[in-house]
Amino acid sequence: MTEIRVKNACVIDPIRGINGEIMDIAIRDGRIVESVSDRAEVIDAGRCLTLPGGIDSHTHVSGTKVNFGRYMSPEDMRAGRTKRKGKMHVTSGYYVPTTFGNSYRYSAMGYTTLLEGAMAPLEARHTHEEFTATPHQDMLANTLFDGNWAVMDAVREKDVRKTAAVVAWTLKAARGYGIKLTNPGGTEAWGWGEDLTGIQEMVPHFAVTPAEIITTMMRANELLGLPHSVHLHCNNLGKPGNYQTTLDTFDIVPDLNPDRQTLYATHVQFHAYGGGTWKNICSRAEDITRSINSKSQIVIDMGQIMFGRTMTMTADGPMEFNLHCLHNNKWSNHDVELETGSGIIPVTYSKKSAVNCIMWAIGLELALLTKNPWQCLLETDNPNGAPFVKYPEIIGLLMSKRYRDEECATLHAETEKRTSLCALERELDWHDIAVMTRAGQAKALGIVSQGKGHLGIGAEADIAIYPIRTDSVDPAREYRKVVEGFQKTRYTIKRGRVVSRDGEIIVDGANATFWVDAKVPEDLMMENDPEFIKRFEQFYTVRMSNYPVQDVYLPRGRRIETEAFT
Amino acid sequence: MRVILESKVRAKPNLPIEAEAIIPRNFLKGTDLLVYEGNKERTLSELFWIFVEGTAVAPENIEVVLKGDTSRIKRVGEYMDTGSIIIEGDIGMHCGNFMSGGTIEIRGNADSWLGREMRGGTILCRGNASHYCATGYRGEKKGMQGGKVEVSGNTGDFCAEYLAGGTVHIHGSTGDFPGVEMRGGELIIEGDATRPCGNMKNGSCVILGTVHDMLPTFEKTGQQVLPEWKITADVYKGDVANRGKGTLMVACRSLSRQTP
Amino acid sequence: MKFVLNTGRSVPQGAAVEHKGTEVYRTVSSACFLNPVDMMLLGIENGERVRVTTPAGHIVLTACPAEGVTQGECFVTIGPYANHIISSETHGTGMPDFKSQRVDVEPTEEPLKSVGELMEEIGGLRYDSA
Amino acid sequence: MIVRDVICPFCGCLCDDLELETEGGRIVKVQNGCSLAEATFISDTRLPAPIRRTETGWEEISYDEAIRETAEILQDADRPLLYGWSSTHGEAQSIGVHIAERIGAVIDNTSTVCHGPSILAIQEVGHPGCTLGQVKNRADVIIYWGCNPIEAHPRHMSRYTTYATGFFVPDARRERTVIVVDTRRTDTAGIADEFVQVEHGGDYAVLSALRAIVRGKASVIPAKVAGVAKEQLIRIAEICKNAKFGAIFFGLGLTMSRGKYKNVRNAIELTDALNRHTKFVISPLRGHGNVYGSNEVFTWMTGYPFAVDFARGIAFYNPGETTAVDILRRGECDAALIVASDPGANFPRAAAAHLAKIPTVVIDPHVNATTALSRIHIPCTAAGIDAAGTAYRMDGVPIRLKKVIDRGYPDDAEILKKIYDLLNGGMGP
Repeated sequence: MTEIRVKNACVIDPIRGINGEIMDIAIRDGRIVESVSDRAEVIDAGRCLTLPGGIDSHTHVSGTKVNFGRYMSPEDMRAGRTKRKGKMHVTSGYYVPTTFGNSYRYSAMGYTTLLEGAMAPLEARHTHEEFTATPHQDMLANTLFDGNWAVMDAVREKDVRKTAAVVAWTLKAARGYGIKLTNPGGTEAWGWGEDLTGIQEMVPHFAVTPAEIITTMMRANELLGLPHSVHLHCNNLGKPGNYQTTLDTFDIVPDLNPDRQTLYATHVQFHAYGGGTWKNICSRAEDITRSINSKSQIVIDMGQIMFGRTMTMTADGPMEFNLHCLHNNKWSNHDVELETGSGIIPVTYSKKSAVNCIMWAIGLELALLTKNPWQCLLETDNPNGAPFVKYPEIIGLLMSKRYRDEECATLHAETEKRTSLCALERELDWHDIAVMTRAGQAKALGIVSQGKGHLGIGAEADIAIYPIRTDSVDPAREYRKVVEGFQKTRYTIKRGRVVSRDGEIIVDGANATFWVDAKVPEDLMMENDPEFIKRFEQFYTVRMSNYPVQDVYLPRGRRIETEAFT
Repeated sequence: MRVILESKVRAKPNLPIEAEAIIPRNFLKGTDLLVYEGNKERTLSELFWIFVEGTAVAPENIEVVLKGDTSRIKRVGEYMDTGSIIIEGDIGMHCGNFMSGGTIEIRGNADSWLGREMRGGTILCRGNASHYCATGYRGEKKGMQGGKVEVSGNTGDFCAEYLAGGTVHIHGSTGDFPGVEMRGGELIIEGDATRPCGNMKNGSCVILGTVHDMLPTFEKTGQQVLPEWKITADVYKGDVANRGKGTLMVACRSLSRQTP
Repeated sequence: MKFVLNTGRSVPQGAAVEHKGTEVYRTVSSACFLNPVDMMLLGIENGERVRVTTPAGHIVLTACPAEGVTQGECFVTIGPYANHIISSETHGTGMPDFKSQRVDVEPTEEPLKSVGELMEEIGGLRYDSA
Repeated sequence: MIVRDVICPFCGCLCDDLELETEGGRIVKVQNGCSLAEATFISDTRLPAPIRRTETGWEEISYDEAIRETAEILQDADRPLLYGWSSTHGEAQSIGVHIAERIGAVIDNTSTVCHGPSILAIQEVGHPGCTLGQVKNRADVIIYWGCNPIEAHPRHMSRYTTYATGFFVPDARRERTVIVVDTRRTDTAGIADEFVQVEHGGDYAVLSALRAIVRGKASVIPAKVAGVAKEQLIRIAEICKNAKFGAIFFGLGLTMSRGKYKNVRNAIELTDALNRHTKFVISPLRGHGNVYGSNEVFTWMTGYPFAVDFARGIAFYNPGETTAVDILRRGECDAALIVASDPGANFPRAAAAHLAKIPTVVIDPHVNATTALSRIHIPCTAAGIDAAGTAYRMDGVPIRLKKVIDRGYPDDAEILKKIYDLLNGGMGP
């Protein structure tokens, strides 16, 4: 029976409508409770900013693709080395850290829950093994369906129930959490080295369009009652003039769920480009945010880029190959049979490049032009836009016009002409930041009911206490203090245990993995569908019985059951 | 000021020593430096007899002399920016890596990765240098970027891989693939070479001796007299397989075709 | 006669690889495949023994004709017999010259050694399980 | 009892459609497996108990004694080497990395004498590849370069490439063009539509020539390159450029011959150039059942796939310096733990000989050549036979090996965990 009392905490808890009240927080056995005995260990937060544990709703930290990023870049591995010290294992890597590196650095920043951005079901076992080696954060896995043959067949037959049945079987087999579509249909075209140029174009052989895949999957998602919505990486990522594809995609999103969004569009910065060539590329953040501000059923995340070296890794194989032809750096590709693709290349975002400066500005414009902070979350598609350790700098930029102006002065001259960032006066406040780094994510991912993203009674005791006195720091002027304050928590508490103190990890973690078990009626269980079984055994290279992830891979699995077809 | 380090006889002579602390600048503050023997931390005095002659206020006036069996001492001269090091015997791997200034003179042989990722300064090796002389680290796009490496004897394989700047001058012969992935700088080989400048992107390479197994993807563009080397050389552009714009000049002589 | 030694896998070698004490393994991994013309030049018949020498040492193998092996090359399956004479030089890559070792092949009458004997030659002590 | 869908742990194919028949705790029949699978499952003779070397011979000792002595050997070594790891499951490999980190050891796996050079090449230019199912379902051009799957991966062609019925390739063999490139006319060369015989050590030149031809610079190429006629090279380049989906598989013919990783890099850059014309992928034929698994585990824990040196407290990687053969050849290591591999048979003489000079401990189900060089040999389970665990196929797909029978041996992960606990303070300061 472990008890902690955090006293004197300046709490911001958007989900419970608390905005900067000094209060005490009582913790017993990993949960937040009414009160604790006087035997409880006391932590004096000293009126510092206290938030629910950080939640990252789109990061690449585990799995085949991420490990490939480490495997092929020893030069990055040596750039982030730390020694074994006390409970902390050795870590390596700067923009693609090892699993312990990710876990310790996220913990030092106060993050306690992560959603792995892309997991191919065939290789889910690898992702779960790395989840166990990322001990200080609870993990969820977005499961890739963008090139799934069984899904595309069901979509062609316009059979939402069958689509939902395939999704339910695959999610259970892969112990996944939500539906991820990356360049839907495009990854299957990449199986032949091609790509799709719009959401109305036919996927070779499967005769379905990305629009049909997206709409049918949204309906299947709601039919299954999944906690999270469809998580979409739009077609045409990174191409000048692709904002039109993004707008077309937003226009076909119905409002099917009262509690949360129907579509989570990820790293929208990469999808908000105007112009037609790299020469005249410009920002279309205004058009994109105009669409979002009128559609409460859509939540996006920024996909902010920051200057410096990083690694782009995404299931969008064709996009990575196009980028490779531009940069001519190393290029890796790993298409997964019957399911999806993936590509990895290292990049450097430079202030000397007009394109990179415009990309940098677009990310910030999206956050500043989206009226409701719950609809635009702070993410960098780690590590594609930038490693997650740069989140504090982004917070500083969003809270301080002065910081933005100082940065804009060092950028390429074209930035001012082709983006409207410099004209935006808005400065986000502490409450907005709390929404965009934990509360918004919890609501979007549907894990509030699991006790995440807030500090109410019964919530999981995931708490981050930052060395920031909101009553004496003016973020607009003293942005340096904001950036430093968010880099290292004084305390990070995970499920009622102090995990990190002033950036040093002091316990061996024991994280949980959340996965979804969607119940479907008897007649729609794919394991009983002879056609599905026949195709599986014939065209996969593993037997169907060896495909599902065994429970041994989730030592602390948290099954979320949903009742479909109610 | 001169610091003489004479290596002591060790119980396990084959254990590698990592001595990146041995650079002239560090001796300004005295001689209680730390080195590693295998996975154990040692003080300098545990592994060397230390003699200091004279004093210095500026690092460029410090000369470090290594005596005794120093063939297993690695990373000597790492990040060296000034002063000089003289190694009387053989030296271990990574001697002078990340060097940006000063001079290192090796009277014996040097092990692999001599002058890795050098930026400036001079390394003179009187004996032979082993593999990866004057190269980069795995996965990096650039190897040596500046400075000068001169080897009186021969080198092993992959000499000057990923050379990006500076000069590498091998008086003897090299092994397989000298100048492979070269993208700048100048490589001079007075002896023989096998399959030089594979996948070359740019930079220039001059070979006075015999080239074995010339790669098929170099385009002969003519001949040129090289007065400084008193030879006329066949001039090749390549590596065509890599859209390379490098220059490879080989002294006119029959190209030997036999496989080594 | 000068040759280049090439090593590689074979199904019999793979099948016996976990039983190195057996006669089957010894036969499989001590076979030296030569081009029939080379065998004629060496004056040896199928099954006769050859002594293969390199700066690293020498080993006795059984010569067998193989059409696929080109002249000037000899092929031995990977294992303790081939590795008894391969140099440990790795050219800074960690990988020894398993497929480019220069050897000298001469006919011989010396007997074949067992794997245990080879290990004892380099300081080991054979363990003959029951 | 019949056990279905069993995974064979022998080679990188990890065929998972085997049917085993067991009787009285022993496997008596194997179906669907190749002859290597049969040998692995059926003739599985084990060392009965831990043994320790004495002045004159060998003596049997208890597991606890063997484990404690192993921990003592590793505890005070100045440069211990932990080598092997490729035939056991991921769980044991992870504990191995923790041990190496704890005692400042060098840890390396068998890729160092297998596809280590392929990893070096991937670290220079990346790896445009895919899972084997993509090749099975789409490839109409298959190239086997410097490898002999008929001997080393007997079911590779029937399960994944040449003879496999693919969704877009229903007539399998008739719709696929098979090209084999090797210095030796192997059995695999026998079934090829086009056999390219390359002079010894000439792979790099041939690959460069092909790249130049694909780039439209055929004029630069001489009439013959490393024994291969220019016409054949042009023909091969045309076949590849006109393919709908091409797949190159390469083996030790590229990684072990002259130039080592530069050959593999050149092959990857050829694949890259071909991707500007059509879809092309390239993959190594990994040898051991779970060698790719050891690369994956080492990478997510330390950042590097093999040859990791913890002597300085951080993870340092430099093949040629921290690789097992080099460390043994230089006599650097003063203790060695060999797990699930046989360096006594697979390392060059000078490297293997050093194992006999230092305290060496072997943890392996079978008596092997290294046993003779060791001080202690601790028998354990064999992954995929009497121990379950994760293994990674040659294309990165993770599969869980099954525990089919129980022979009363401890799992090597258990043994390693006990050693780790002793090293972690169970033995005093």
